[in-house]
Amino acid sequence: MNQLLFISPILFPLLGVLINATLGKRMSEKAIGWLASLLVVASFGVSLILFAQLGGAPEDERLTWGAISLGIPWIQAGALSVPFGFLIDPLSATMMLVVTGVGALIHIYSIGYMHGDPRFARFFVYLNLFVASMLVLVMADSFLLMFVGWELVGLCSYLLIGFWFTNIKNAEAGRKAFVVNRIGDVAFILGILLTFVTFGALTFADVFAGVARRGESVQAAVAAITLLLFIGATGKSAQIPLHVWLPDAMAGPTPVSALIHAATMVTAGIYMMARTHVMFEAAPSTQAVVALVGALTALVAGYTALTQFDIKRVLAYSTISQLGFMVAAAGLGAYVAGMFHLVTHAFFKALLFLAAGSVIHAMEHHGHHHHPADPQDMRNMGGLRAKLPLTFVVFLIGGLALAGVPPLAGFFSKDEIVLDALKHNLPVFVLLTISAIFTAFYVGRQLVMVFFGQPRSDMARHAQESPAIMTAPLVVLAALTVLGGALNLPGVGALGYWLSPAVGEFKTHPLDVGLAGLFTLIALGGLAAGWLVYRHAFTTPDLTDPLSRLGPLYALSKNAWYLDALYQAVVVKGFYTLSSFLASVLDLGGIDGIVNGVGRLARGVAGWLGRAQAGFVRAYGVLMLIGVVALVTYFLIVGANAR
Amino acid sequence: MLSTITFLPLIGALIVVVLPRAAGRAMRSVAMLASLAAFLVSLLALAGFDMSQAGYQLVESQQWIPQYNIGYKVGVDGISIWLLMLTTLLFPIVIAASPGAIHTREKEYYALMLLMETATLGVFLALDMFLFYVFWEFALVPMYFIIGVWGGERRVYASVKFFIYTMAGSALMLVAILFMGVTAGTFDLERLAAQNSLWSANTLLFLAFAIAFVIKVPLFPFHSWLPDAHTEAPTPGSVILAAVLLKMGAYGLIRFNLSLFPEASRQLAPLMIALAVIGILYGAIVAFAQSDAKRLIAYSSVSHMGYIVLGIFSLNQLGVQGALLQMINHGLSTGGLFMIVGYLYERRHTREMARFGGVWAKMPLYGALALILVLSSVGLPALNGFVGEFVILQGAFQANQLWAAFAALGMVLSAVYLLTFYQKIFLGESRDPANDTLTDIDWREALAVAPLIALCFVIGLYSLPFFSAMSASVNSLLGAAGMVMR
Amino acid sequence: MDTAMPYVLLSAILFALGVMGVLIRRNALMIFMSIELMLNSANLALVAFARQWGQLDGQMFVFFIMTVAAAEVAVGLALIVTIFRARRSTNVDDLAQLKG
Amino acid sequence: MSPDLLLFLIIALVAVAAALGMLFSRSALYAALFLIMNFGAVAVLYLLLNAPFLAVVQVSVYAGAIMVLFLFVIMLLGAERLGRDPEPATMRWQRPLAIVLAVVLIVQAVYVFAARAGAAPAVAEAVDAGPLNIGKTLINSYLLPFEVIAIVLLAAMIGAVVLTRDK
Repeated sequence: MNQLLFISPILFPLLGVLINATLGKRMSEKAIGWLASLLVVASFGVSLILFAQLGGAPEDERLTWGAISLGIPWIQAGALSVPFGFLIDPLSATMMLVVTGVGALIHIYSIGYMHGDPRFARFFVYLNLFVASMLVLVMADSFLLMFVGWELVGLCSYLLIGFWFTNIKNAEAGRKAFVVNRIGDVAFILGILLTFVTFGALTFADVFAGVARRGESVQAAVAAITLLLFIGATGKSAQIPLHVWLPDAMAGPTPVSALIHAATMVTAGIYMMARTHVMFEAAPSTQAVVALVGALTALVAGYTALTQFDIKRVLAYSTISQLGFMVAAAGLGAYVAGMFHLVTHAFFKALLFLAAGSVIHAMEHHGHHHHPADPQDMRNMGGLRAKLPLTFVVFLIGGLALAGVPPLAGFFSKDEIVLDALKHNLPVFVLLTISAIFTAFYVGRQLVMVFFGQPRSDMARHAQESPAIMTAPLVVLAALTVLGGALNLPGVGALGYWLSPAVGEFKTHPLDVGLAGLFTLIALGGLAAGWLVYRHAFTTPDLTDPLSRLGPLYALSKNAWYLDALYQAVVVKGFYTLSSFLASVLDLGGIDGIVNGVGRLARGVAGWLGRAQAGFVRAYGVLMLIGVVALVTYFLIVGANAR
Repeated sequence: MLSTITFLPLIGALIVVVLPRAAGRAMRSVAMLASLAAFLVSLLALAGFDMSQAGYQLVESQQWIPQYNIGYKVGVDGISIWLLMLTTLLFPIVIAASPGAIHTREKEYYALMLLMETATLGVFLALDMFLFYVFWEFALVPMYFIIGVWGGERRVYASVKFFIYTMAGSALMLVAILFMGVTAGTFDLERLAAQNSLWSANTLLFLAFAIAFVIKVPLFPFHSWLPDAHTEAPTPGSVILAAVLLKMGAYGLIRFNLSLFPEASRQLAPLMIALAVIGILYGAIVAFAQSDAKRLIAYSSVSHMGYIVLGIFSLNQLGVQGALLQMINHGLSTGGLFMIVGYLYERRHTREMARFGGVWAKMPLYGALALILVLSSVGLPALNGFVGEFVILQGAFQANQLWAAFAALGMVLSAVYLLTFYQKIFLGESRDPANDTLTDIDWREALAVAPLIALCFVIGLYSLPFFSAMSASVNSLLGAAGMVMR
Repeated sequence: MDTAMPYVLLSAILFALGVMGVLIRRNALMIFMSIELMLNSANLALVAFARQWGQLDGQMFVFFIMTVAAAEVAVGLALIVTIFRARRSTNVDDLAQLKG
Repeated sequence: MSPDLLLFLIIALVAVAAALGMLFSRSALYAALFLIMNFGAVAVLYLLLNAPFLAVVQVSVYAGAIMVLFLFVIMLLGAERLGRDPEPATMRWQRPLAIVLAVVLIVQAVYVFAARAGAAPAVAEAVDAGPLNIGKTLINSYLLPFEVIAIVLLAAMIGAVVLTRDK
């Protein structure tokens, strides 16, 4: 019974998958949507109960309190034994709340957003499947089971990015996401293989015990394992150089971008590193790499976000950049800060995406239906403040939180990360600071372009506020964004102490007033700069960006450092060339050519012999006679020798 | 009981032969009944199978050619039990899916299909080398005719190539079998394995067997008969070829090479592993360049079968068990994919992927089933392919970390070519107006693939019975061969 | 004479001559007669060996061979007649095809 | 030189001469007659080899019935004069090669005889090979072949009739 309760957060959405996949065709939109949403709400409720029960347990038992095994092994071959085992500890319980909570809000929002879509039921099947998979990832007690969730969320991402698959671009974006993720996943798998070979176990508890017990002797192996796991994280959490899939993933419906590509799935890498922090801490060299990659990603993506026109692409690069902050925190060993930022980011980035979805929805559905213009291009927007007052307010809250304006949630979590960076790793601190400047600037730019000034297209002029079913989740998320900072206030550190059994020692420190002041200044300055530069932009038919005066620097940002082009030219083209070379030249010409060549040779010899077999009996006779004479001769010789 | 399973289809074939030519319906029913009966009896065999036992069970032994100590001996152990089940399961499915693909000479077709079932079952169950060889060669004949008579445009080329290539491979095996049987004075596999010290390190004999088997598998670079045979064969032929016939080769590698020549296996394992890994990557890369759906899946078989050989020659518990499971997995998912492509071919009479696009919008159920099979083939966790691949990789990683790492790259490549395959046919917009009239699959077609898909989930989520049935036998095989016991 | 070997030698020579006849003549009848010669030489060898070992079995074989030869001649000649009717020729070189 | 040997040599010479005559005679008719002569010579040799029954059968069945059949066919087909067909171009090597090989075969036989005949054991005691004993052996030890050969003869007879029947 206890077991069933523990895994019911996973089972509820799975039930939704089953019902909607089989009966969805015969159910109304309302029934489908509410069923799916309520099941996730139920999941959230159970998670809350479990969270409370866990909180009631004595602190030193919290790591083991929620360890359950279903008793049936999933894989058992030779020495390899992987049970269906789950672990609810402070870390996973927190994550479960985020996943089911934000997930439930986004489910409800989607009822409005996806209204009228011909594949409405399928959308909710995917969303429910995603929640279930994400919970498997979060609750798994072993590397391999975590990998199951890890891959399944990738599958959901693939399916949802390509949800409107009749447009080949969406399908291609989905495939790109899956393949790039798979590259990281292979590293993850290799890490698992090496873990098993080194420690003979795959459950976290056993492996961590092994790390602690064997210390020095496995240091090299642990360094290799963590590096491989981290490469896995760069795929899922969109860190350079594997971040290229995330901007394209915006092809999916906007609720998907909010749930999967901002709030939950992409944070799996950070969660995984926090989960396996024992190993990462035993591998300082990997940690240095992690911190640097995270900080570089924050900078690179933040810089790219400066010049994007697509409302969702800005947010996508912003997500990558913020994920960079979290990864850097993990690299610095500041897992609490990383998880804190993960949670607040889930709030405000989900909020931003859903608000952006509300904007897009308004642009699409209330403007001209035969618009040639792109409803996601911010140059077509402007002045939406008056048309979409509620959306504007919540977007503003989210934006300010993202920029790091106190006292919103983003300010506190970002502050903790940079404080750790300042203490431990100056280059990372510098990179993150510059990135924070970029963040504030592009937030200001986005706010101005979308909501201020005059409407710059018919779509914007006719935009109307979204229905309540969409705005209600926005309000909830906005509230969470405002209050989220309270989770881990400097000097109080509730979240930190809560998580510390799972992610290691934590000690809160009072607010560093100087640093906080500096970052408040940065936030406000960046916003102001964005405001000033874009206040009058795009009003004329001339749609060039004011920043384009920066020349190559602008182009670098606009083209996302040319990384996509580089991958296209080298990796993709190279693979195509290799593939067609192997298929046509080596396989058909070479290997099959040899086979057929042998065949032709045989036929040639046969033809030559066949001429002797023209049907002339006397010719056969002579051949026989030759054989007879040869045999007799042979026996004569053998006989002679025998004597 | 095993003889009953083996020869029930043969009886069915005889009945089909004497039926009048016009009684197509009766022929289908007889074929279906015969193959279903074999399946049901094999379920009984499974129920009576003791999983904890390592040796052969349900053995039936009889003298056949006493002058040379050749016997009729069949039996099943943990290595062959699931292959037996796979075979008896797939034939009814294929026969159920046949009416859509086969419209001419039905009598010959069903008779040959049933003969084929007897032959393949015989291969998996025979415990006498000579008997094994008889079944092995006999399995070639029906497939030759099925490709050659009911195949596509280049069917004659493909069938002759298939026949000669595989025949050439097994010629050496016959020599080796005769040599060993005469030397040891018995053809009984158990007794031969018990005295394998006679040839344990004989690489020549090893190769004589291995060449026959790797051609059948097929291992790179002996694969070039496969794309032609698969592409030209009618749908049921492709399914059987992929799901059952290829397994004969991999099964042979375990049953003969590993147990009879352990020392030679160890010496040549690096070579086999290298070829397997090259095959994994090569098959995947070449698959990507194909424009014909069936050819693409055929090359994917080359890649997937590479995993199986990799597992076998890891020469450890995990590798061999993973390989055995992966044989079943490959039979399910690739067999299923061939059926899926067959459904489309029956509707549009082309397999050129460029002529499709957006099919999922027209055929929602079909698209969903195809996606599951594609994902199973890609190796997505919770489906069967992942379990097999992971266990193989874990075994291979213990044997050789570098090659295993290269093999793991196959997971990326399989995602690349299979998702591309899916995208070209099912996603995007239709590229040919002929697609507009496509209708979704009916319940009969769905029902035919349903068992395969259900098993994909079962193995993916609950592989315990599959592994536990084989572990004792694999353990004793490796133990007897003095190999690593991990 | 205390050995049957000269008979065997003679048998071999006759056999070789028969072979030569089969090979150098093109008339089906002649070839057929040469074959009879070969059979006959084999018979001679058998009888010689029977004498050598003082047993009857060799002679029995010859008896059977003669019977078979009679049957063979009957059928063979019938075939030659049939072919001659169809082709107006008894030249074996004209019969290089395996069809009528 | 014993009289036996002398007799053998004379008859052997006749047999070889007859064989050669058959080989190289232009006319099929003559060839058949040469063959009968050869058969007769061999029949005499059978007598020398203590096979009187076979000698009689040889004359009556072989030289008599079979060769008469040959003569009938030769005359029936009017093929007693054999035309000189041109040698086919591809077969020009055939005839010389055949002769050479046949000669080699003879030489080999003679060589074996010359080298080994001295080592041959002496002949055994002659057994009774009269018709009575032959008949007994045939019915006792060789009953099954005897029956089979009867069927073969019957089949051959029917076959010959069927083959030559006018449609």
